[in-house]
Amino acid sequence: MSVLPGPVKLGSQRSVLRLPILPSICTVVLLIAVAAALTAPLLAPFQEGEIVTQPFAAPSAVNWLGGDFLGRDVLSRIIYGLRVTIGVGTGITALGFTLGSSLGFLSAVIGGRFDQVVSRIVDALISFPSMMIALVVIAGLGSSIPVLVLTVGLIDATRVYRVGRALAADIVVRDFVEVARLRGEKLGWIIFHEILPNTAGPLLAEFGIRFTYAILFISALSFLGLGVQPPHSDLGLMVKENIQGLMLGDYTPIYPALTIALITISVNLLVDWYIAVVKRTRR
Amino acid sequence: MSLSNGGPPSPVDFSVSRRTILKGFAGAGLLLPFANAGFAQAAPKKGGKLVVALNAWTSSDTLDPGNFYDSNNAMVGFAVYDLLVNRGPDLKAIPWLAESWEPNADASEWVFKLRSDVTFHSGKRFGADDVIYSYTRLKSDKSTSPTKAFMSQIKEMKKVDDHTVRFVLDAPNADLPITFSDTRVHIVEDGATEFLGKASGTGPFKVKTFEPAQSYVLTRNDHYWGSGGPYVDEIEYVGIPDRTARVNALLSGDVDIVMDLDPTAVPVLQANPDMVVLNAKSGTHVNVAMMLDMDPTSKNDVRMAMKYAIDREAIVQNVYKGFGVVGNDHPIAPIDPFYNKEIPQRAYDPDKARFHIKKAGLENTKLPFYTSDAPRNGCVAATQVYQQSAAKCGINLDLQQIPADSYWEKVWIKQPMLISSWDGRPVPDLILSIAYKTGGDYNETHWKNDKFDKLLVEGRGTLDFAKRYEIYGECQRMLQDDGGVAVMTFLDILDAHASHVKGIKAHPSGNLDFFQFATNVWVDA
Amino acid sequence: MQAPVLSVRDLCVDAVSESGVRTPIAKNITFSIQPGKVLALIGESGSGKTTISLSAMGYFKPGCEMKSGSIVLDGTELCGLDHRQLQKIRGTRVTYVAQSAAAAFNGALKINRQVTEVPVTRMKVAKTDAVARAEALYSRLELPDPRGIGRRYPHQVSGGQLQRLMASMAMISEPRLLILDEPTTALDVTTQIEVLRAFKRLIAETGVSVIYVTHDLALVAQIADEIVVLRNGEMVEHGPVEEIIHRPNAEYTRKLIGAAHVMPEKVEPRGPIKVSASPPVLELQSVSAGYGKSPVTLAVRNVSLSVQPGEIVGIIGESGSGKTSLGRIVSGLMAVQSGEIRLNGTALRQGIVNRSLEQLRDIQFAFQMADVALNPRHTIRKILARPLQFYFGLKGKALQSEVEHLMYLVELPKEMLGRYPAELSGGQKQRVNLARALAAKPKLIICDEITSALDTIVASTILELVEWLRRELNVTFLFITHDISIVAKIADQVAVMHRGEVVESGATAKILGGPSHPYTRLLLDSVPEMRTDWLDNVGAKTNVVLLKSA
Amino acid sequence: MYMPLLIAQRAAIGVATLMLVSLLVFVGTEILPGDVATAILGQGATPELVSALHVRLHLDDPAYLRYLHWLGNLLVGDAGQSLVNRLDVGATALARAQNSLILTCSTAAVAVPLSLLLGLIAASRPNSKVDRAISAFSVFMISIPDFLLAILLVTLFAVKLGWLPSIARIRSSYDLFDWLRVLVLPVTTLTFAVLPHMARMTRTAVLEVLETPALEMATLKGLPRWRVLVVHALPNALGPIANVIALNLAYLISGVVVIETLFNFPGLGRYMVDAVTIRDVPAVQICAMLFCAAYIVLNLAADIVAIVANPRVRYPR
Repeated sequence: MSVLPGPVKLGSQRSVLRLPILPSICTVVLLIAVAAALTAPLLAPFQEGEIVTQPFAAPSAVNWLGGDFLGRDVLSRIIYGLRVTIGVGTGITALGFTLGSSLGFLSAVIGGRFDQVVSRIVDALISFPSMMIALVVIAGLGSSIPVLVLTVGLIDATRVYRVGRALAADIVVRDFVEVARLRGEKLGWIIFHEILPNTAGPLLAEFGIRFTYAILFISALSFLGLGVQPPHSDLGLMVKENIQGLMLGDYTPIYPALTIALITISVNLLVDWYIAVVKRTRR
Repeated sequence: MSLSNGGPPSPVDFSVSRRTILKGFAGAGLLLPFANAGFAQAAPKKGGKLVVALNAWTSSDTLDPGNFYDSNNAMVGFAVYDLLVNRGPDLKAIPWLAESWEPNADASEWVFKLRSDVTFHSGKRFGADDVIYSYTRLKSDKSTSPTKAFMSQIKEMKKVDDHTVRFVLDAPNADLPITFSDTRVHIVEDGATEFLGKASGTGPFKVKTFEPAQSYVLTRNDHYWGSGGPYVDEIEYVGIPDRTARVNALLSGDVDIVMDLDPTAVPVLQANPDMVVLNAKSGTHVNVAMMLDMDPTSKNDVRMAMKYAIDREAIVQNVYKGFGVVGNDHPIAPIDPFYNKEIPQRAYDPDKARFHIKKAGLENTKLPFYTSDAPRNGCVAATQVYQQSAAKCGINLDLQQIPADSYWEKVWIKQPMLISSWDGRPVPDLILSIAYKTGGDYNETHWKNDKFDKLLVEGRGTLDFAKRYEIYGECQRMLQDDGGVAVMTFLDILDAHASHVKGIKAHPSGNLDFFQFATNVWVDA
Repeated sequence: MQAPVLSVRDLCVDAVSESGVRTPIAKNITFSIQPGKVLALIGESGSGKTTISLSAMGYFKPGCEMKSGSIVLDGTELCGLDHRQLQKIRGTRVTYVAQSAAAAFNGALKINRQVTEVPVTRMKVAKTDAVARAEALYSRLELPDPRGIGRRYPHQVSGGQLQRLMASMAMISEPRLLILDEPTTALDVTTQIEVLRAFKRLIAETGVSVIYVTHDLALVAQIADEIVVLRNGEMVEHGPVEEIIHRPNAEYTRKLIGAAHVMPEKVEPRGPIKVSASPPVLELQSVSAGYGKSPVTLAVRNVSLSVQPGEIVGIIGESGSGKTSLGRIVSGLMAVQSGEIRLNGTALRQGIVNRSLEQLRDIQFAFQMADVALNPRHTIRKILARPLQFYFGLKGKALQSEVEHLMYLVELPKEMLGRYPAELSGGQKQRVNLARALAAKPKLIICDEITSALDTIVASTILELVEWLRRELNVTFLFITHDISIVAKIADQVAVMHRGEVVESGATAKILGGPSHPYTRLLLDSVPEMRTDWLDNVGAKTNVVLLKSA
Repeated sequence: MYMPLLIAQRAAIGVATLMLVSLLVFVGTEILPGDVATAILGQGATPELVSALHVRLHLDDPAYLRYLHWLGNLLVGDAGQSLVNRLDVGATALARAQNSLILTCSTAAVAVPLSLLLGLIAASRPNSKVDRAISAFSVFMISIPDFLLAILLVTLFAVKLGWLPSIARIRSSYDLFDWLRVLVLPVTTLTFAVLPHMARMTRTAVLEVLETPALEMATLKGLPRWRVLVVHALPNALGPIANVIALNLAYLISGVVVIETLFNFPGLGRYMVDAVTIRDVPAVQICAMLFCAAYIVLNLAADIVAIVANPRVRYPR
C-alpha cells in the first residue's frame, strides 16, 4: 500500500547533493582536517618536535595555542597529530572493512560449513574485549604504527564481519541473487555486482561509525601509553602528555581532545544524516 | 653539598616542622630550607591514620625484602623491617640494628655489634642468627635478588655471640657498612620463608593486610625499639600509578602523602597553603648509554659528538622543570662527597659536536636511538629534547620507542645507543662496580679498562678519605673523557604531603625520607 | 432520510515529501454513508482508497496531510480536532480492520488482551465483561473454540481466523462506523468466502455502517450497497452497486470490470495438444522433494508432469500446496528427494552447480515480486545485457541492438534502459523481468505468480504479453498461480496441486469444464462471480469441504 | 517444550565458544613474547637470575601439557598461581571482578533505565525538538573521548570543589554512603559512555516497531501514546534492545581500563593490564576467561530475553 501514487521516483537523488547546513559544516570540518593533515609540513608554523617556547607557555601571537609540556608549539603538533590520527584511523577502518566485509559476504554467499566455522571463530574473537586483544598484541610486538593498524584493523574486521554478513544474508535470499545463481554466475559476480551495490549504503554508514571508534580507540591506547609512540604524535597522546598542564590551569590537553571530538562528531553527524537520506530514498 | 636537614637521623625524633620553599619552577631548583616561623615546634602527637599514595602497586609487590624491585615496595618494606645500617642525609652510614662496627686493618673482615633490645613483631628477640639467615638468603645460589651481586662478596659469616657477627669478605671493602644500607638487605626473622600477605620484621609498623595491588594496611608497632616514633595508629598505602591522579588525590584530600611528584605539579602545590613539597637533590641520574664494543659508538668521536650535542640545561628546564642538576658524563653526583669538582662541566657545544660527528663520517646519518619511560619517567621527553639539540649539530637521531615492559630485555646492553637511568648510590664504589666494572652483568656500556678496574679495587680497600677522593676522582675523569656514558641530569626527589602531616624530611637517597617517613611521621590534628 | 453516519465533503489530501514537495493523493472527494449501509471504495493501488478511508478516523499516514474539506462523523467535524480529541473517537466510534490481520495483531500480546483493550482501558468495562463480550462475538463470527481462542497468541491462529478476530476487536466497542481495508486480500480464495460471509452477516446483524476498501469488483458486489470508484485520487464514478456493475458509465469502470478476477464465460478448448516426435521440453517423473534434514517435510509429493514445446501449463493451488516448490525444483534451486526431471529428454542433475550452462540457459525463472527480482542498483540496461554477455558473449553494437530488441518484445520504450527498477511501475518491472528471462533464449520460462502483485488491469496486459510471446517465439511456459481465472484465460494444460500433490491434470477446458476432483470444484466455486447474489447462493456444499481444509 | 530446548542450545553454543576461547587464550598467551622472569627482574635481569626464576616458575614444560593442565584445573575452579607473587590468581581476579561488577551494576542501574526512557521519548516524537536534542546529545557523547570527560569531572568535582573523591579506593569497611561517594564520578563517566548507544538503539528499535501495521493498528484503536509505546511497542523491540544492553554491559566489565586508570579503580581491566605488562600469564588467562565468560553470559541473557519476549518462539504453533 504505497502512500505515494505511481512508482517511487529516485528524484530525491538531487537532494542528496543539496547538503543541509549541518552536514555541510561537518564536511567542511573534515575537509579542513584532511587538508591540514596532508599539508602539515607546509601549514604548521613550526616543526613537530621543535622546542620553541617555555613549557606550558600561554597562547601568544607566535604560538597561537601556546606551548606543550616540553615547550613545543601546540598548534603545529595538533596539525602533525592530525596526520597520524586520521592516517591511522583510515588505515584501521580500511583494513577492517576490506577484510571484514569480504569475509562476511563470502560467509553469507557460500553458507554451510564455511559460514559456520568462520562465524564461530569470529564469535569467539568478539567475546574478547578489543582493549585486551590490543594490549596483548602490543605487549608482544611493540607499539608501532603498522602494528596498531594491523591489530586494531583485525579487531575491527570481526565487528564488520558481522555487519557485512547480516547485510549480505539479507540480500542473498532476494530473488535477483537467485536469478544470478540460476544463470550460473560465479561467486565474484554475485559478490561484486549483486551484493556489494546493495550493501554499499549501510556499509558506508558503518564505515563512518567504525572510523570514529578507531580514532577514539587509538586515542585511548595512546592515553594508556600504548598507542602511537613519540616522536610521532597523535591527538590522544597529546592529551596524555600534557595532562599535567591542567593542574597549572593550562588548557593544552583540551585542544587535541577537542580536535578529536570535532572530527568524530563531524563524522558521526555526517553518518547520521547519510543514514537518514538513504532511508528516505529507499522508501 | 648536602641538603640534609642536619643532624644524624636516629630513632630519636629530630623532626622539626619545616616547610620547604622552592624557588619557582623556572628557577635553578635550589633548595632553601628554613624553619617556618609560622609553625611552632610542636611536640609529636600519637594517633591518627594516614593514607599514602605510592607511585605504583603491582601484583608483583611482595614482602620479601630481597625481591623488592621498586621504590613503592621499599616504602612498605622500610616500615616493616629494619636495616642493620641506616644512611644519613649526608650519605654516611649510621648505626641502626647494628650498634657499631669495626673493620680489620685492610677492611677484609668486619665485626658488627648488634642491638640487644630489639624484638620482632612476632615477639621473638632479634640476634645474630637473624642477620646470618637474612644475608644468606640474599647471597645463596637460589637467590633471585639483585643484591646477590654485592652480597656475594661475603665469604663467611660467623656468629661470635648472640649479638656479634663477624663478616669475612673475599676482598677488602671499606664501604661494607654503607652497603648494608641498601633498600633490600632488611633483616627478616631466622627461618622465615613465607612472605605472602604477612611478615614479621623489627620495623615501626606491623602488617595488618598486604594484598598485592589491592590493600596495604600497617598498624603501629608499640614495641618498637627506637625512642620517639612511631606515632600514627595506622598507615594505608594506595598505589596510584597515574601521576596526575596522584596529585589530584592529594589535592582532594583522599590521601595525605604522595611520593614521586611530577615536577609540573610542584608550583601548584607550592601555591597551596595546605600542601608541603619535599625536595632533595640526589644521585639518581638519567644518562645516555653508548656501547663501546658496537658500531658506531665504538668510535670515541661519535661518543664525543653525542656528549657535546646534549643540551643539558634545556633538559633540566623543559623536561624536569628545573628540578635537577646537569650531569657531567660520569655517574657521581654533585651531592656525593667524592664528586670531582675539578673536572670542568661539559656544555652543549654544537660546533664541537658537529666537528666530531663529521670526523666520524656520520653527519646527518640516521642513528638509531632507543628510548622508553621504563628507566624513569621523563626519559622519552628528555630524548625528544635531545633529538632536537642533536639535530642542530648535524646528528640525526632516529628515535625508536620500545614498550616499557620489554626495554630491559630487548634493547638494553644490546643496542649501541639508548637512554638509561640509575638510582643514586651512597658511595661511588656501588655504582662504579655495578655499571662500569669489566665483565659486570650490568655494565651497560661494556666499559673495559684495566686501570679503572684496578682503581676500583684499590678504592674499595682504602679507608682514608683523601686517598679515596683521589682514586674516585680519577675514575670520574676517565669516564668523562672516554666512557660510553653521557649523563644528562641528576634528578631531584620530589614528594608532597598535606600540611597537617608533620615530621617528614627530604633525603637524597630516596622518596619520603629514604622511604622511612613512617617512623617519625605524626598528625597535627 | 436519516442523518448520515459519515459525510465527507471536498476532501483533498496531499503527500508531502521531506523537501516539501506536495503531491495530491485525494482530490475533492465527496460521499456519505447512511446508517447500516456499506460503502465500497474501489480502485487500484495509488488510487487513494486507503487514505480516504482512514480520513474517516481523522488519521493520515506519516507524510500525508489533509489540505481541505470536511469530514463529519456522527455529527462531529473531525477536521480541526486535536490529537487527544481524535484519540477519543478512534477505537470507539469508528474502528478499523486492516488488510493483514497477521501483521496488524501485536505478536507479543495475547488475542483477548488486544481485543478487549479498548473497552477495558478506555470504556471502563470490567475485564470479565469485556472478555464475555469478545467471546460472544467470536461465536457470532463462527470461530472455533470461542472460549479458548482468545487466550492464544496471534501466530497460533490461522489467517482467516485472525481476520475474524480482528473484526471482533473492531466490533467490541460497538462503533458507528467500521472500516474494512481489503480484509480478505491476503487470504486464500477458499478462505476468503468464509470470512466474507461472516462479515456480511455481522454487518447485517449489528447495523453498523461500513467503508469497504478493495480493488476487487466482483468481491465488493457481494457486500456493498454503494460503490465509489477511485482513480489517482479522484472519484470516477459513484452509485449503487447494481448500477455500477451492470451499467457502468465510466470507461475506467468498464476496464476494471473487464479485468476482474472472474471466470471467463466459457473456457475455450485450445485445440489438441501437439505431441511432436521430439521429446517433451520438460518431464517430471514421480518427483518428491522437501525441506529440512531427515525426516524431510515433503513439500512436493510424487508429481509427474509432461510439458510439450510451446505450451502454457498452469500450475494452480493455494498457499502451501507446493506449487512454488515445484517451480524451484525444476529450476534447480531445490533438491529432489526422489524421481527424475528431464529437459528435452535429458535427465537433469541435482543443484545449479551440477547443471551445464546450456541447461541453465534453457530454463529461466520469472519471480513473483519484480521488486526483489530485479537488482535495485542495476539499470535496466545492465539487467538485460548481463544474460546476453554471459551466455552469448555479446558486446558493443550487437549487445546494444539485442537489448533494444528485448525491450521491443516486451513493449517497453528503449528510453527506459537507463532507468533503475525503482523508477518503473509494477507492470513495467514485470515486463523487464520477462525480458531478462527471454534474453537467455530459453526453452522454458517458469512464471511464479507474476501477476499476483499487480493491479487487475495491468495483470491482464501482462497475460496478453505472455500469450503473444508464446505465439511469436514458441516459448514454453510453466505458469504458477493461485488464481484459477488466470489459468482459465491462458493455459493449455492445467495441473491442480493440493498439499504437495497434483490432484488433477489435463487440458484446461476439460479440467475446468468438468472437474473430477472435489478440490478443483471447490477452487472453481470460490471464484466470485460478477453478480450481487453470488455469495448468498454459493451453497452449503463448499462449506463442508472448506471446514475440512481449514 | 521448544523454548527450553532453544535456550539449552544457545547455552551449549556459549559453552562451545568458551572452549574455543580458552584455546585462543592459551595460544595467545603462549605466543606472547618476552617472559615473566625478565619482566619481573627489569634492569636487574641477568641470565643467571632469569634461569633461576624459570625453574622456580615451571616455565619449561611443553605447551600442550600446560594447556591441558591449565584447562583441567580451571574446570575444577583452580585458575593457578600468579607467576609473580604465587598468590591464587582466581581469588585475586574474583576480588577485582567483584569491584568491576559493582561498577558495572551501578552504571547499569543508572544508564539502562535512563537510556530506555530517553530512547522512548525520542521515538515517541520522531524528528521533534526533543528527539533532535537527544540525538545531538548522543552523537556528542559518543564522540568525546571518555578520558577527557573523566579528567574534567575530576578536576571540577574532586580537585576544585572537593565534593567527591578523585580516586576510587575500595575498602571492605565501606558502607553504602561511602560506596556512593566513590562511585559517583566513575559511574557518571561510564554512563555517558554507554548511554548514547543504548538510547539510540532503543529509539531505532522502537521506531522500527512503530512502523509496523500492528502499531499503526494500536494508534487507530485510539490508545494513548504512552500505552502504544510501552504496552505495544516495547515488548516487540525488546530483543534488539536487550542485545545492545548486553554488549554495553560486557564493555563495562572489560573495556574500561582507561576509566579504571584515571580513577585508580581496582577493577578487572587494570588487573589485566598489569598482568600483561608483567607477563603474569595465569592472571592474563583468568582475566581473558572472565571477560569472555561475561560477554557470553550477557549475550545468552539477551538471547533469552529475546526468546521470552517473543511468543512465536515461546509457543510454537
